[in-house]
Amino acid sequence: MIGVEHYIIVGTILFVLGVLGIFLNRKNVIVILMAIELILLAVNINLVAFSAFLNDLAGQIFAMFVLTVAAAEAAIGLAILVIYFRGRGTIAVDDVDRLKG
Amino acid sequence: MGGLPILSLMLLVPLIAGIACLLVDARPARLIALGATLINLLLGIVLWLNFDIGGAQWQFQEYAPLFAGFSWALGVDGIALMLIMLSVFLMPFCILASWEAIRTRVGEYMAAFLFMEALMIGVFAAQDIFLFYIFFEAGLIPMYLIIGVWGGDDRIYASYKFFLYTLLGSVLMLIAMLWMVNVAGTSSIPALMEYDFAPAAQTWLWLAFFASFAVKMPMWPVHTWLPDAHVQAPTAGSVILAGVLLKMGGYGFIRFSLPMFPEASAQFTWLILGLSMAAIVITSLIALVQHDMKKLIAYSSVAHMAIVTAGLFAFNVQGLEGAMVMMLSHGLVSGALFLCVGVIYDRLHTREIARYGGLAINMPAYALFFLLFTMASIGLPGTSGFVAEFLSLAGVYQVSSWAALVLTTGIILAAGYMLYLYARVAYGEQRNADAAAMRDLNAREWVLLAPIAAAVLWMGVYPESFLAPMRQDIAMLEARLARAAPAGDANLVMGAPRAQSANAMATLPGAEHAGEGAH
Amino acid sequence: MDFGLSFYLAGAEIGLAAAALLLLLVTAWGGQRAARLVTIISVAALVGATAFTAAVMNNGAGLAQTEAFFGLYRLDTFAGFAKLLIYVSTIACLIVTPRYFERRGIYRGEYAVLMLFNAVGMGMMVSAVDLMTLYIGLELSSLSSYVLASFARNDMRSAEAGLKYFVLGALASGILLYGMSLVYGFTGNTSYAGIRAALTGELGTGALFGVVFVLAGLAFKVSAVPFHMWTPDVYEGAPTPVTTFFASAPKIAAVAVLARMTLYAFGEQLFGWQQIVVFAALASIVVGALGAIGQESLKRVLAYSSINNVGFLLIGLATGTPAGASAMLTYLVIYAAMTIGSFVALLMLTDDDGVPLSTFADIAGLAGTKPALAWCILLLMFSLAGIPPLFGFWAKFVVFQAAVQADLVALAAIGIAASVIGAFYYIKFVKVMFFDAPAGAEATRHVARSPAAHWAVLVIATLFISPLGFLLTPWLGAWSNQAAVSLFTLA
Amino acid sequence: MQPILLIVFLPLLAALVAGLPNKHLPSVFAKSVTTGALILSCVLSWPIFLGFLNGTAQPSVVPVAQWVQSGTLTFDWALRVDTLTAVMLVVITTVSALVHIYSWGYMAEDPDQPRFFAYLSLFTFAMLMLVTADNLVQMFFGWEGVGLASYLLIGFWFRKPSANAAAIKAFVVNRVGDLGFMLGIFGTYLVFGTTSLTEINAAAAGMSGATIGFLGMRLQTMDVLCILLFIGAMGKSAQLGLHTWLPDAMEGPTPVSALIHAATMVTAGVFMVCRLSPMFEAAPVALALVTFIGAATCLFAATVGMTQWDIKRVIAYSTCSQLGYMFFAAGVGAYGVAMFHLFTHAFFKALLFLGAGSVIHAMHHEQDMRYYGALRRHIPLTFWAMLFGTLAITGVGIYGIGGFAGFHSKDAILEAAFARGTDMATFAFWTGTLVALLTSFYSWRLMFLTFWGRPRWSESEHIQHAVGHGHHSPEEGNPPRQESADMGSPHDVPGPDQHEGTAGYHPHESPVSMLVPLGVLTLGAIAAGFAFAPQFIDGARFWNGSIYYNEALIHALHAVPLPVKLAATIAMVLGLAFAWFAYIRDTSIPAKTAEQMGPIYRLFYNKWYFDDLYRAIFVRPAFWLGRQLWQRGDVGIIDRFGPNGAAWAVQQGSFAAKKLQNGYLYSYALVMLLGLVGAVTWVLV
Amino acid sequence: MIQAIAFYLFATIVITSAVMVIMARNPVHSVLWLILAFFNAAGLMVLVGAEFIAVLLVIVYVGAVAVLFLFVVMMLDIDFAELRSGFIKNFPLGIAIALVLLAELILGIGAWQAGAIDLGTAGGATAPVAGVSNITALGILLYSRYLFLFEAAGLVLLVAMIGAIVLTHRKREGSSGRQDIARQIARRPEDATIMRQPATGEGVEL
Repeated sequence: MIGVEHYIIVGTILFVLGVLGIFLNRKNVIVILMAIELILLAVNINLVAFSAFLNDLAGQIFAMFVLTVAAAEAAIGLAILVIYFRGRGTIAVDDVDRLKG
Repeated sequence: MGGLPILSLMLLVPLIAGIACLLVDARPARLIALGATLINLLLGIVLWLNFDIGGAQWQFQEYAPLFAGFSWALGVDGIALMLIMLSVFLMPFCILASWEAIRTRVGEYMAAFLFMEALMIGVFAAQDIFLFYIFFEAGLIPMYLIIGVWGGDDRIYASYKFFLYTLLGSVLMLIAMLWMVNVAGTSSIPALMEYDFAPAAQTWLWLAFFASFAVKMPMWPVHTWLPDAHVQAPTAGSVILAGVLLKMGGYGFIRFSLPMFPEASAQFTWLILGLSMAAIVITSLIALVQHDMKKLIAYSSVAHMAIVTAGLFAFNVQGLEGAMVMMLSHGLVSGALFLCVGVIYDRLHTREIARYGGLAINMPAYALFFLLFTMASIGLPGTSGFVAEFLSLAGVYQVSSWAALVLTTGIILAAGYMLYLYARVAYGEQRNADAAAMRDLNAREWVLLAPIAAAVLWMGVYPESFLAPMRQDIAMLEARLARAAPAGDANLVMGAPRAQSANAMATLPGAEHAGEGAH
Repeated sequence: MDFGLSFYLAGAEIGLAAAALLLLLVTAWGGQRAARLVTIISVAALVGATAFTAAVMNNGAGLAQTEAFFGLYRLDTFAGFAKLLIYVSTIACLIVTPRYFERRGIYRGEYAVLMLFNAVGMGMMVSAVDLMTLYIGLELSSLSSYVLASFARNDMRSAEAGLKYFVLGALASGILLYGMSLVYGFTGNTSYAGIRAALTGELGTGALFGVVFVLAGLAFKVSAVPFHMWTPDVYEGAPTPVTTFFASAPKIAAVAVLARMTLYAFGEQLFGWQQIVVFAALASIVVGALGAIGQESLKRVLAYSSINNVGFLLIGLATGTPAGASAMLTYLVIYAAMTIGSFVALLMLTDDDGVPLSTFADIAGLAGTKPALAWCILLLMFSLAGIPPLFGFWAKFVVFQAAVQADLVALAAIGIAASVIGAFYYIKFVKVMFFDAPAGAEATRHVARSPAAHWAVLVIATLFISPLGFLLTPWLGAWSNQAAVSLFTLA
Repeated sequence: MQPILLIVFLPLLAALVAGLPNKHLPSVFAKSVTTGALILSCVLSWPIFLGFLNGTAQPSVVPVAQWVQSGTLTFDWALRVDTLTAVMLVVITTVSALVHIYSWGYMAEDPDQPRFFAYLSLFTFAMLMLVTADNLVQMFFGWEGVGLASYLLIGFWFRKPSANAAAIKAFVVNRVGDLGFMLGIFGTYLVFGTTSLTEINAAAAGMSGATIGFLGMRLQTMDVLCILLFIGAMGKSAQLGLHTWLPDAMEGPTPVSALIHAATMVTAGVFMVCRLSPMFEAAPVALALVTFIGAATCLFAATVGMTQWDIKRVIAYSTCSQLGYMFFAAGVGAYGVAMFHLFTHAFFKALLFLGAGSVIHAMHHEQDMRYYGALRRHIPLTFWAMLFGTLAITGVGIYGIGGFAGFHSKDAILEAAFARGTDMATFAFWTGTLVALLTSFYSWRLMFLTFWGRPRWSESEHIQHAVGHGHHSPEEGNPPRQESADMGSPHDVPGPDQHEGTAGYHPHESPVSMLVPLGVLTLGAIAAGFAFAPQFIDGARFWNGSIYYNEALIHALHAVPLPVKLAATIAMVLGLAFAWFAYIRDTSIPAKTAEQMGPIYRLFYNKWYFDDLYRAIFVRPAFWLGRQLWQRGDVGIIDRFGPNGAAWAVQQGSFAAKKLQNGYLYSYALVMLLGLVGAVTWVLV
Repeated sequence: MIQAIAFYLFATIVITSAVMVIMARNPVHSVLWLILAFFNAAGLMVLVGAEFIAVLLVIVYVGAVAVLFLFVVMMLDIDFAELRSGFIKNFPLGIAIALVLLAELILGIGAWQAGAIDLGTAGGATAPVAGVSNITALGILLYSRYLFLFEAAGLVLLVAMIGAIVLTHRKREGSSGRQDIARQIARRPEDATIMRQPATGEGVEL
């Protein structure tokens, strides 16, 4: 039988991959946005798995809300990316360094 | 006083006048400031006259609970009374000293001084420990502005140093206060003075308070802000800094460290005496080689304050009273010396000693005042400085002859650097035409110096006026300290008296009378 | 479940949401011309929400039931306190906004609408007693904040601020969510009450990790070190009115959420999180102060200053006691006044062309040209530095008092010693304005007249932090105490 | 009104009235007021003294005002009059009054006369406070007051750097003594619980066996206290080690030298030891020290005095030497004898100084004796006065018949020392006898150089200046001391004179105002000895308990063998003979001797290198240390590692913080991750 | 057994795809890998019995979000040659820290002990109703208990919409395609043309 820990491990690995994706990438902001989606996916796997093994639907409801917010987040993120690209002509992560110090 | 809240009134008068000064032009601002400080001086005299010597320990008490264990509690004992008098006495001189010297942003300047006065009175009158802290710390703001806005060329560095140094010293004290109030359950200073903290806790509390007061005093080696601040501050700023602000440190020791933590104070006596000894020798030697008049006087202040700290930690009446008189005396004398520097600085705009010389020729009256304050500074008997030094050192001697010996070398070194200063400024040939052309004191300057001179002499000849109000409070403090007071190193052991005098000649005729001396 | 009561308790949010939807329509039709009108109505809506909340709070004592929506939402004194503060801050931020964007020709009604949605989100956050409510509220607030940060979309700095804020914010939400999922899994509950009940006694590492991740996620929102990195960049890049807002209302909401989470939901696990909060507090004080020193940009200094202040807030939180929470709330109120005041002052520092005076060099000798403004800034800065008798001292005082009472003397001592580093850059403002002569060509840069709204906000904030503020302490203390107590006595 | 109040406070009043208006009133006003006041004081003093002399007066204390009351430490302003005080009163007021009168003439041309007379009166007041003190602290008040006046008067011509330096030196060196004095007072208070002289003296004997901790050592209480107090006396009385200020003090106007640095102030130390004689009698070690220091000073100063050229310096070293006599007299227990010598010395030393002033006045402020000579005929009255002074100081007299003042007092001292018989006393006796020879030698050397021989005036710059000739450099290596260069000359300048050596200069006898005091003092120098010897030496009743009176010693003193009694006289005659040989008969002897005894001569001539030594081990190191402590200590260490160091550290931290904030998203994310991992690790561990 | 195989299959593919998402040089490939990851995650969810969420995942993510990504990637017209997937300079540190985090999480959560994981106990208020399908059970909860949040989630989406529009929508400047008939009719040839007769060798100034 596949226990909850298997799902949690998958979720954990996905989460860490998502985090890695954020700071390993230096060329493309879009990939960062995708990495964020990976993190949210990891969370969803966790929630759904816990929900199932707890025999409790709250986790799944939570996962739905996470899905909703993830979609909204993607929209806003991409919109910001677009205006940034309009202004700077680049979305390389290395170039997002005007503000510092 | 028939229920008149005179202490609050003394706080309110400069406060309101200060706000008024912010809103008006230069001339009315000067007049308002002078008026307000004179009113406060009058109120101070009323306060003194109504102070019941030997009566209740705390008088003129006012109390209004505010919030969160905080209260508007004011009241004075003899010690506070004397320091309040010092503050209100010096303030009109500060205003007068700035009458012509300050030409820019006069309103703000006067306001800063008036706020300063309110805060100083508040520090000495506060009976709530947090109220004390508020007044104590708030003084940083006007002084920072006074140095920074109206100061000399290097005022930025000096003002920062002053502000951050003293702030850093003070903040730890706040934590200690919070802890004390938490443990003792009261923020009332009189109550805390009676409270016995556990000796282990006292050590830490004492150190926290020490950090603040040592910087404020200032004690060696945390004194270096003082020369810079003094040199850069305008004359009146130096007067108030040396005259009153430094006294807050001494007041803190006598009001907090000693009565609240007697065991810890005894435990750290060696530290205080050691630092005082180091201070008096080191800063005196440094004063000897200064080229800048104000810096020299600033270093001399450090040395004098070392006598205060040593006197306080002698744990006996003489030491405590001597330290108090030293604070009052130094307030007057160093204030007057800074005024003296201001007088010639106003004319020549330099503090460089070498630029002057032979001022006794063209400014005899000035030279006389300067001489008087110089002599008071080196503790010539008959001036206030002597009573202060003598009592403090007499107190210290009872604790440690080594400390007394080293501290007393201060009288030699002080004579050296002060007379050297005086000789270079007032004596010798007139080296510069502009210095030689300076006119003697004008009426305003007479008004500045003469009353202080009178006070200095009065305190030297009849110090009873100043000792009497404090006597009972000092006695109570000594009684409280008695249980922790360190044993002196004298430890007199009586032996069998010798039968004969040293030069008795028993073998000769008439020897039967020899031992009796001339009686 | 009595939906009537639930709607009553959530009335402020519902009303604000309705107003926002309505105004969205007005904006859609009216376009740019309606922007001012929309702003005014938004302010009115917020005033309404404030009044409503105050009214509910007023008869809150008699309010038997504070839970709404099956225990997802709660309007207790704590939430009410935070909401009032949030709404008032939002109002202040909103009324100083139009001028800034109008000068750039980019003012739009959506700004006010987003602020309203943001306020709704913040209201939900502070009322949340369930992870899901918290999450939705948080995201509602965050998403609108991301947009607000990049609102001056033609300004590359604004866009970059938005991008950074978004990416890091999303990462933080991810961490927070992951933590929530763990907490959910290991406690079986999403409601705070359930979590609190489950988190008693010895704690499994799984739940502990959940707690840590949740704290990390929330630490980002309050910009506590080491999750503060976004703050200076975003505060600097975002349009100044938006920065004013960021530094006040969302931070208040985040602190409130953090307080409820730690003190209530994780309240039984004080020793699990106390060390982390202590570390974050000290690190924030030190890093905030160090970062601010050496900055030339005024906005950046204030950004670091907000990090620094969070450190002091967290000291109150770290005590884990009602007194500490009360102190923290008091601090929050005073902090809000100080920070709004100083940012508004910054907003007022523009020349006739609307170009902001953004560096220290620009404001050299300000005391000579604009004495009133300079004196206000002086008071604000000394207050931020915590020098008595200004009210900022009181804020630090109560926090340290609470810390000492909770036997965190070492924390208090280190914290207050580090605050001296902070004083260094606060007094630099004073030094530049009062001590320095106007430098060279900048001297001729005339500081434009500021609109009455700015003056009003600035003067109110300044009066609040002036010694007169001490007169408010009895009420402030009482309210903070009530709010803190309500936090600890959830049914 | 008690006369003592008038005696003491009139001078103060006069000083204020004369001094405060300064030049706003004519100087004759100031002069009249001060001189009048002093004469009145003097007139009031003598009856008191005579009262004690007759044995009719009794000691009394006149309280004036409360001063300090601090716990058990109390001391008030009070004027105490007993025999000892009375002796000092007449000495002080008489000499002071005479000096005031003398100064009318001597200072006639000085523009700052009001200041001068005010200072003089102020000094007199302080000195009177000193001698009338009823407690140690008031004595210290007077002690410091005379120090102040001395400082002001030495630096009276403050334009001269040398005068300023001398004034500061006098004050500071005295302060070294005061350090001891103050510690002594503290210790006395600690031990006796009072500063009252009466009480201390009464209790002293009972304390003689007690021990006390001092500087970590355990010592005899009374020895510690007395040595500390004696250090004060050494400073004020210019005893060996703390004597260096006195010769330099000759920078002051000559009347000042006469009053302060010969007759009164410098004897305060002797007065103090006598005043505290019961205390000292309880401290044998301290007394031995007093004896030794006195004898050593006596010898040392005489050796230096033999070689000096400056007329005032010779007399100054002579003063130093005579003070040594007084101290060892006190040290062997003969306090009355010490006081007697103090008394007689006041007259003849004041006389010598005023006479020297008259000479200097006549020689147009030339002080170098090498440019004098043959003045006997030019200023005869001064010559006679000086001659009597010299006879007095050298102790001319015939045993059994009597002699000049010094004869009585000095012989008594030597006899007392011999009679005391301890090793230290014997050493003092032999030293004293030798010094009697030296005293005679240098005194007559002074007389011969000044009044006999041929005029050597032409080489003097001052005189050249006076007669309008060109300048000649004074002798290399020994520049003459100059008094106020800007003082106008009272002399007419005649045309060039034919006489070689005179450079055409005609010294004039001094005005009457200067000669009258000389006359009065001459009387004193002649008569003070035999007139008062019985009372001072043998008068147990006269002293009436105001000093420790050692009757046994006095008996022994009278019983010493004849050679001892004649020793001083023989020494005196020998000294006179040497001087006559060297300075009259063969004037080349001094130079030859100096050459042959090179190192010793240089040692003496350079004052045993004390000044150089002090400069090398105190003055220069103090300034050097001051600079080091300032630049290296305060600036280089405290500021550098303290505030500036902290600022630097903060700055570095700020740089680090700025560097961390590098603007890159991934860095920020990495920091967040680090924080997260840190927190997770923390809770895991 | 089948379940186990399916789990491992889905899990492997999900993780591999996730790795490829962050490693792919071309962002378009990344999006495609992301879609694959979502599909397989949906598979995992089906395995635990959350069919509705699984379907939602596919519809929302693959249908909307991934497409949005693709759209933006294409729209931004990025020079893919330049956009190599380079790595930051402290790459090893990042990897190390991530591995530490992973190890700690796996160890800490106790997941390495198969079956021993100590889950909490659900309150029961939101337990699935017996005999009701997953979607129905969710629906019942969503429209009663979570109504408030459901509505609020709507606001979140609205804010996202407003935000996206506010940020990206711009008015076309100048001839934005709107036709002004009156102006068009009023235009005359003499307004539009100018006659010039330039001298030889000189140009025309336009």
